[in-house]
Amino acid sequence: MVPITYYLLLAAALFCMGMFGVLVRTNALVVFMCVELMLNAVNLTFLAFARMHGDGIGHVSAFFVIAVAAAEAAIGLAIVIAVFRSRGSVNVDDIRTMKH
Amino acid sequence: MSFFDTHLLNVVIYLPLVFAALVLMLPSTEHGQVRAITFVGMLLDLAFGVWAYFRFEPSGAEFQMEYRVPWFQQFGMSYHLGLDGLAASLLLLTVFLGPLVVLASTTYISHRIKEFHLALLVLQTTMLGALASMDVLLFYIFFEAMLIPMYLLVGVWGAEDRRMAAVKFFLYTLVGSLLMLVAIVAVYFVSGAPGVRSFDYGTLYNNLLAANQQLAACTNGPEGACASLTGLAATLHTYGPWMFAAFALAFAIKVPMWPVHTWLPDAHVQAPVAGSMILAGVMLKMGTYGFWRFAIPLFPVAAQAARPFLAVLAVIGIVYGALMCLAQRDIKKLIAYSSVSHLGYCMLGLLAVTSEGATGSAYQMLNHGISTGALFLLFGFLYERRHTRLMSDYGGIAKVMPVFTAAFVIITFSSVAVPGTNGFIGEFLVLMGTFKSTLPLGFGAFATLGVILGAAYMLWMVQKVFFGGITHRENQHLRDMNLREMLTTAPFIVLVAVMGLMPQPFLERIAPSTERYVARASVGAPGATQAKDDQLRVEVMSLPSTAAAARPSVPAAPLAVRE
Amino acid sequence: MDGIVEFFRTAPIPPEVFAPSLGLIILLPLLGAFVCGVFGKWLGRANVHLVACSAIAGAFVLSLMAFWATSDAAGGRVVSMPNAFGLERDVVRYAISYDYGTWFAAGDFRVNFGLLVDHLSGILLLVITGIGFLIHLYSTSYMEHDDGYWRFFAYLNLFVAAMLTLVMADNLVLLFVGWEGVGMASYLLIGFWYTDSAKAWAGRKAFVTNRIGDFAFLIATFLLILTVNAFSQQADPRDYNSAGSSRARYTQGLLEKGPVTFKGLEKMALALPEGTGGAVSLATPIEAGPLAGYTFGGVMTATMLLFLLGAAGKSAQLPLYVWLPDAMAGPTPVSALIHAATMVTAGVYLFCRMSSLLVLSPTAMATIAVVGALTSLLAALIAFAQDDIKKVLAYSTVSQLGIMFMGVGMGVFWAAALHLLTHACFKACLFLGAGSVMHGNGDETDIKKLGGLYKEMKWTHATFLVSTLAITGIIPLSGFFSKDAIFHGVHHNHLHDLHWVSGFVYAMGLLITACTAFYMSRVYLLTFTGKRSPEAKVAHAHESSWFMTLPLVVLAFLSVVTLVYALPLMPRSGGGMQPVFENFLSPVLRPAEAVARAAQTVALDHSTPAFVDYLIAWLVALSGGATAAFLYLKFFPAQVGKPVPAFARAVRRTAHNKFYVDELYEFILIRPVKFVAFILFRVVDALVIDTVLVRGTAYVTEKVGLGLRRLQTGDAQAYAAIMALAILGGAVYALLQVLS
Amino acid sequence: MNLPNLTLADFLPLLPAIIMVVAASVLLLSEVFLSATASRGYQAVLTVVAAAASGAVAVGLMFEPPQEVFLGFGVLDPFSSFLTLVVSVGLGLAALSAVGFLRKRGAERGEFYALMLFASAGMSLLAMSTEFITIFVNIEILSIATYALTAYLRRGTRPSEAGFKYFILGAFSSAILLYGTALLYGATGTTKLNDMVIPLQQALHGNPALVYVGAVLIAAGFAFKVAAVPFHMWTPDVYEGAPTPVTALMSAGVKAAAFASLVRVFLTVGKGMDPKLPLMLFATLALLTMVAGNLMAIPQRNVKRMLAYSSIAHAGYLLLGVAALFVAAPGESFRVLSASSLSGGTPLDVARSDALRGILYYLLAYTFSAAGAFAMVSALERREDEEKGTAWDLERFAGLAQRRPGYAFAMAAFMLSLGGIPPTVGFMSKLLIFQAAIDVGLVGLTIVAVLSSAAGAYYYLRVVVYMFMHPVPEGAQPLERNWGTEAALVISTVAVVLLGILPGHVTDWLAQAGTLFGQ
Repeated sequence: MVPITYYLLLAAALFCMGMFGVLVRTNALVVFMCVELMLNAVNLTFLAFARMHGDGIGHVSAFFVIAVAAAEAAIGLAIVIAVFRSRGSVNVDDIRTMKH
Repeated sequence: MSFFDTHLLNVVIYLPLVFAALVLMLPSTEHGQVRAITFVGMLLDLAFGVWAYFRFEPSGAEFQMEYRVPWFQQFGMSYHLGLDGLAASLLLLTVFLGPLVVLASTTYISHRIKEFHLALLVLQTTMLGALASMDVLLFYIFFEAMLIPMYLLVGVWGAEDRRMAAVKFFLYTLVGSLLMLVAIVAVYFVSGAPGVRSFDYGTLYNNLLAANQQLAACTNGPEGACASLTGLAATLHTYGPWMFAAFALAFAIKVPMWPVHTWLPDAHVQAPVAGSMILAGVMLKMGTYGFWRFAIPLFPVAAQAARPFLAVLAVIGIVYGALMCLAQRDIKKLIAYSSVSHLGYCMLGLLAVTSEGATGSAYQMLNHGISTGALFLLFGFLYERRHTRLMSDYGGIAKVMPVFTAAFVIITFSSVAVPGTNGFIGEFLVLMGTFKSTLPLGFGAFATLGVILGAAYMLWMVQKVFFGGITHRENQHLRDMNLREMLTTAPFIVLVAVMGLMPQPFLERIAPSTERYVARASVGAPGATQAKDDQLRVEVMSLPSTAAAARPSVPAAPLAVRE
Repeated sequence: MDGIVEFFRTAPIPPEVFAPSLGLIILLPLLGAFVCGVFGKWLGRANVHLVACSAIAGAFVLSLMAFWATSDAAGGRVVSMPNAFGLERDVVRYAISYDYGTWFAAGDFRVNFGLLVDHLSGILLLVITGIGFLIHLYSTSYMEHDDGYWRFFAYLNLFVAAMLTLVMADNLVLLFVGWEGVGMASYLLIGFWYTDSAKAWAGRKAFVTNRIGDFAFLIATFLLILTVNAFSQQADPRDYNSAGSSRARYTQGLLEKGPVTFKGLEKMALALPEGTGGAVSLATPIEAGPLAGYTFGGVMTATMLLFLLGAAGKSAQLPLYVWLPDAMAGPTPVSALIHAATMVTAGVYLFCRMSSLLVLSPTAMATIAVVGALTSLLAALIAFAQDDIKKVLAYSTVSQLGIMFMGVGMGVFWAAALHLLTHACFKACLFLGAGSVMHGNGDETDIKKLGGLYKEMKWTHATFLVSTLAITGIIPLSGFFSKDAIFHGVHHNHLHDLHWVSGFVYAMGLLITACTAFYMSRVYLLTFTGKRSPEAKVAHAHESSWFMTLPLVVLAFLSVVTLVYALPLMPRSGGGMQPVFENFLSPVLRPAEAVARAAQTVALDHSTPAFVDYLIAWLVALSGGATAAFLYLKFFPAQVGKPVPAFARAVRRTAHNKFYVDELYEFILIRPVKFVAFILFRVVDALVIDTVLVRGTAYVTEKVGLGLRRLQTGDAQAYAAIMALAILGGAVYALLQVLS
Repeated sequence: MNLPNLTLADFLPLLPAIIMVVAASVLLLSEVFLSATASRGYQAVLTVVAAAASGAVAVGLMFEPPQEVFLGFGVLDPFSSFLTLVVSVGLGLAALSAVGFLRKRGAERGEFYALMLFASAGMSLLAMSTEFITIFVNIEILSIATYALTAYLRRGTRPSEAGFKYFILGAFSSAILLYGTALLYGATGTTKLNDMVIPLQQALHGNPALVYVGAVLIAAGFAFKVAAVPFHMWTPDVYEGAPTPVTALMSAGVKAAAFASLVRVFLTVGKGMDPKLPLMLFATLALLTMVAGNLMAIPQRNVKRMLAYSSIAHAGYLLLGVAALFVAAPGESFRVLSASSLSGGTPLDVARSDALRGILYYLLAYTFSAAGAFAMVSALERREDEEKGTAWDLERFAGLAQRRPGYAFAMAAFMLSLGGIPPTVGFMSKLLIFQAAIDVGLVGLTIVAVLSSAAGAYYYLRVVVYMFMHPVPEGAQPLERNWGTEAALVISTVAVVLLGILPGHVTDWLAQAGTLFGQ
């Protein structure tokens, strides 16, 4: 029986990895995936706590998150495509016309 | 109980706004009509203003012609108007300048005439409102709103460097007044418990009075006697100086006192003749008026502590301003700096806290409005003809413009306070008050130096502009004043003589306010003979409705969620 | 005989009837000024002349009535006015007054439009309106070619009005109105020909210099007000008794007429001396108020010294005399009226008016006397080397005023007043004569370029000679007596603890007499005698019209007959005889004498001059005259062509350049002020406050904004990074909270 | 497994949202049957009508007694209803200004308005939700809609770039928020705000670390939505790139809804922790936001971007009000961040309700001023210059007073209102916030606030200077007029002035809204 702390730490680690990925990766798609990773880390946390509390709220939340993440993915990919259309690249470093 | 018994002040204040609406309906090409309507509006306003002035009963209550209705109550504000002697006098000055300003601009302003007159009318309303406000926040609103039309006057119809001057004027004043806003709200909160506190001047003052007296007693008592203070007095002991500082800064900028005066020369130089006249005539008085009405009476102890400092600034202002004038080449700038000097007298008179000084100060406010206003007016005429402000571009024009010269010289004498003109009485009273006050004799002596320097720079300017031979060919064919210009100038000259020879009618109306001001200001003074309570307390009408001002909004029971 | 006396002793209009119309004396010229100034252009020359002259004439008649009223003793009942500050029985004799009510009042201060005519002001009224009228008459002809005539007469009337206010005022502030009013009028008149900027500058110089005096005057007034307050708080019944008053009456007086009336001040002066006993004396320190700690005597000294500075401004004494010579830029009648006869004597009048206060402070008196003496000598020396006839006369005026100050300073008020009177006559005559000379010689003022006029301008010559003799002090002309009366008094009066003063001043006096005689004779000789100078503008001078000569004659006549005043013809109360004028002014000066006696500050002597005194003075004067005669009739004509010794030239240059006093002032006073102003403006105002502080704030703000803006790189990841960092910071703070 | 029996009473509170959603669906459906060339004027009208209707309903709901909806997942109280009103106002104004904007670009399509409506529905629901998952879902509803709106215009690089940045950072922040939620859930075992209170207080004695970190993360999530420094970085870029009406909606509605939810969450969560933490949190945010927002706006010549920064600054003033909510006890000394003992014996709950009132009024005021200002920007911008980024340059405003005095007057009113100069609503609202802050003793922070707003006046005035004091640039083609824009301008101008002079009735409601806050 693995203690809950491990799950939490794993989730935290995943979250941080995702966050870090968002900060450093240059490909827009990968960045977006990192965000997804963060969301899943959250899901993990929810489930772990749900297990701890032994109630359904955590699971429900997780499902909601997954659903919302799907919606986000839809719009996000559309935007990425729009970006690609307008400047022929999805490199985050190129997307900085507007500044200051 | 006629309509005017209750609404006279409202009429005086909002009449210009009504006429502004009329002007708004006119097509902007109808210059003549726009001017005519504005002028008529100002004249009517003058009539009502004079009526109000004469309705004011010197021996009557402190505040008269009051009008008060609830307004924004849960915030402790009410719409409250009223006049005391000083306000009445300044109100008279304001409405007096109104029509003359319009006359003065008929040829001076050549473009965007409709907007110009709109701005004038709105400005008039805001100034009158500020003078008549009995609610501190109402005063603040008018005090701030005043900036907008003046800002436009300077910025749109001003001279070459107008934008800078306008923005400078606006921000300079804004910074000070915003800090004052914080102080106003703060003093509102400390002034009492939710039920009793209000932004109304009377309530506010009366709430603070007792605490101020306690505080004064301990401040002038032995060392550390104030440690034992409790409640409001303690708060005032800790934060009073800060609040006073905020008020003082706001008004000092407006006055303007040295060293926060540098917006004035720019604003004056760039403003059109109307702007300069109103700025000098009325706006600067808002500063001294603010000291008189709010800053000093509300925080007598802090004011007492700061008095020597402020008095030093005032004296510096007098001498420094005069010296600045000697260094100017630009006539308008010279007049502007002379305002700094004159307003220094007003401040000194206030800070003397003697009835002579205060009366002189109040009278000097009127004088300055008239003499400096007239100076700007006359120079405006000259500027229309030659479009230059440099003394060196004039010289010897007395030959071609004798009437103009005569008028200018008369006003000059009034401005250097030659006995027989209005200027003398104000200056004399201020100086005497200073000598009589508890300030060291040196203050009076240094201030009196202004008498010499004043003559030096004004006559110097007159000399350079009017006397000697005509040095520039352009000046050879300047035409003398026409009828309109004479008509515009005449009232000023008449007033210079009238106020110089029979000031009593004016002084009588100022006197009661003076006595009260002195009583209230000397609450903080050590060993001041405590004036009678009826001198100190502010008696104002209470809200007609039963609703108490500043009803606290009581929180309801938390939502019944879980049972 | 008694009939005649009785006639002269009953005023045609009873005083109490006449008193209310005192104001007219001022109003008439004022009205004239208004009419001439506003409508003069349309009225035309003749009407303007008519209005102006008749206004003054009317004022003169009224003044005559007033004067007459002040001497009214119909049925042995001497005219008298109640003294608001004294007890009921204590009235002011030989004086009429009228109070037109409050001018302005604030707090416990009040000023009334109160007019007072007694013998002192009465005689001055006559001088002002009388000589004023003559000079108006003279001007009608003198200004006939100037088209600014209407302005001229407006200003002249204005001046007369102001001067009358000054003289008739019964309180200091109202007096100050006249005081500044005459200054203003003289500013306008000196700069009358404003197109010549040098003349206009002279006007400004006069006004500003006077302002320096007024600055002192104002402060002195305030000090007096403070002293009165302190006195009314500290005095006790004995003080009031000794002043012939009571607390009730005195405070009542203060309430009704304010603290600055001369009568009130007189009462205070009477109460102050130690001799009277009581709570307040000169040595008493003031308890409360701004003056706390100073003694009454000390404050009084300070006040009087300040008044001296004020008077020095108006009466052209050291250190403020510099404006008067330049003031000659104005038209000559102006110089005659303002800068010789009336305005410049205001200082003397002031001190006579406040004699009772003045005698409280020997220090101040000594200072006045010494200042007078020094000014007088300096002016005389400068006058030696002036070639401009008006300049010479100007300096001689300064010198004569100095003599009057000597008299005032030594307590011979009556003699000073008398000299004021006589000087008004002969100096006016001299100026008008000079004017006539200029008028007849194409406005030539350089005496070197005149000469030999005695043939061409007989009337002018005759009158000029008479008045020259008068000023020189030759028996039996008025100047001699008045001047000698002063010197006699100076010699025999003694200031407490300052005995050296009388000796010193007397010696100076004799010296001055000699100098006066010298330069006056010089002017006279160079102008009228000898042969006509080759450089003269016009070959033949023409005598002026009778409009101009008549006044000359009248004035010359007056400058002879006024000697009567100096003759000891009246019985002295203590036995013996006393000069007419002393007796005449005694009602005015009696309080001063009482104070002096009580306070023992100055020992006033009333002996009439012995023959020896006369002789000395006469010889001195004669010697001066004789030297001049010798030099300019014999010596110099003989020297023509010979080289002048260097030292002589140096001395002459120095004197000619007025000992470089103007340059000195320019250097130590005016330049520095201008420089400081300039520096303050450029450095403090423009640089420090406006640029550094005000614009600096704006600049810094904007720069910070620009800097922060740089953080907006436009890179989404950078944004995210910053967010992450912020969160990290927040989390750390939160955890710290937990741990603590 | 028994389903909760929901009555109609449960749906009544959602009426505004429902109206919006229905309208949106109608738009979407009708769009299907329209040819590319067909006139689409009705769409804006329909949107405006829907906004008006929901606003009216919201006003009506304001007088309903406070009640739970959906078993405590949401709550109906004057607070939420007033926010719905604010949102509808923002929506209406944005839609009006969109008419001309879209027509100029030939981009009139139903989904634009539909997305706006969806977003607004999300906002109004967010204001009501009292349960974390609901909050999250609603945030996502409004976010996703606005992501799409931001990138709506397909021409040019800017819209897509803006959309991308907004999307990435938005997702990032919502992930963070979500993580915070999870932690709180872990600490308390529930996601309903009302049920949380007691467990939180227990947790405070147990292990508060979860709670605290969770709170910080949630705060960060909201701080992103309300554009508080340092979570503001996306704002200028997105506001500039997005279609101007959308910017209006974002600056008005999104901000309002986010603030509402923020206040709700923290008033509850705050009970479970040492009040010092939220105070410090929000005081710091307020300080940074006010100062940085104003300072960074000063050098902007690009008016749209300047307004973006100004909206950041305004978020700062609002945060000042929020911070005022969390002052438990005034300290003694005079510091910038913490409260000094100035308070005049006002009971804290009264002070708190004053602060809430201030926030609400400020939101309304800001909505009118900002929406109006953006409407004006949208009327003036030239799409030819959009790529160069000079479409919104100050020059576009030069001499407006001669070309269109009415426009100039309106814009001046907005600018003064944003600058907080009387007699405009901006002044009144600032006054209420400052009052609340001073009442609880946040004097130092208030002084910073007024000073920074003085600095702010500078860049607002600069617009006025250009409009009134600069000559008309030559070659300025005439401004085409448009009923939508002008309607928006008139409405907001009138509101800005009237609410400034006669705030009476609104504040009476607010008194209710502030006090009857379900706490």
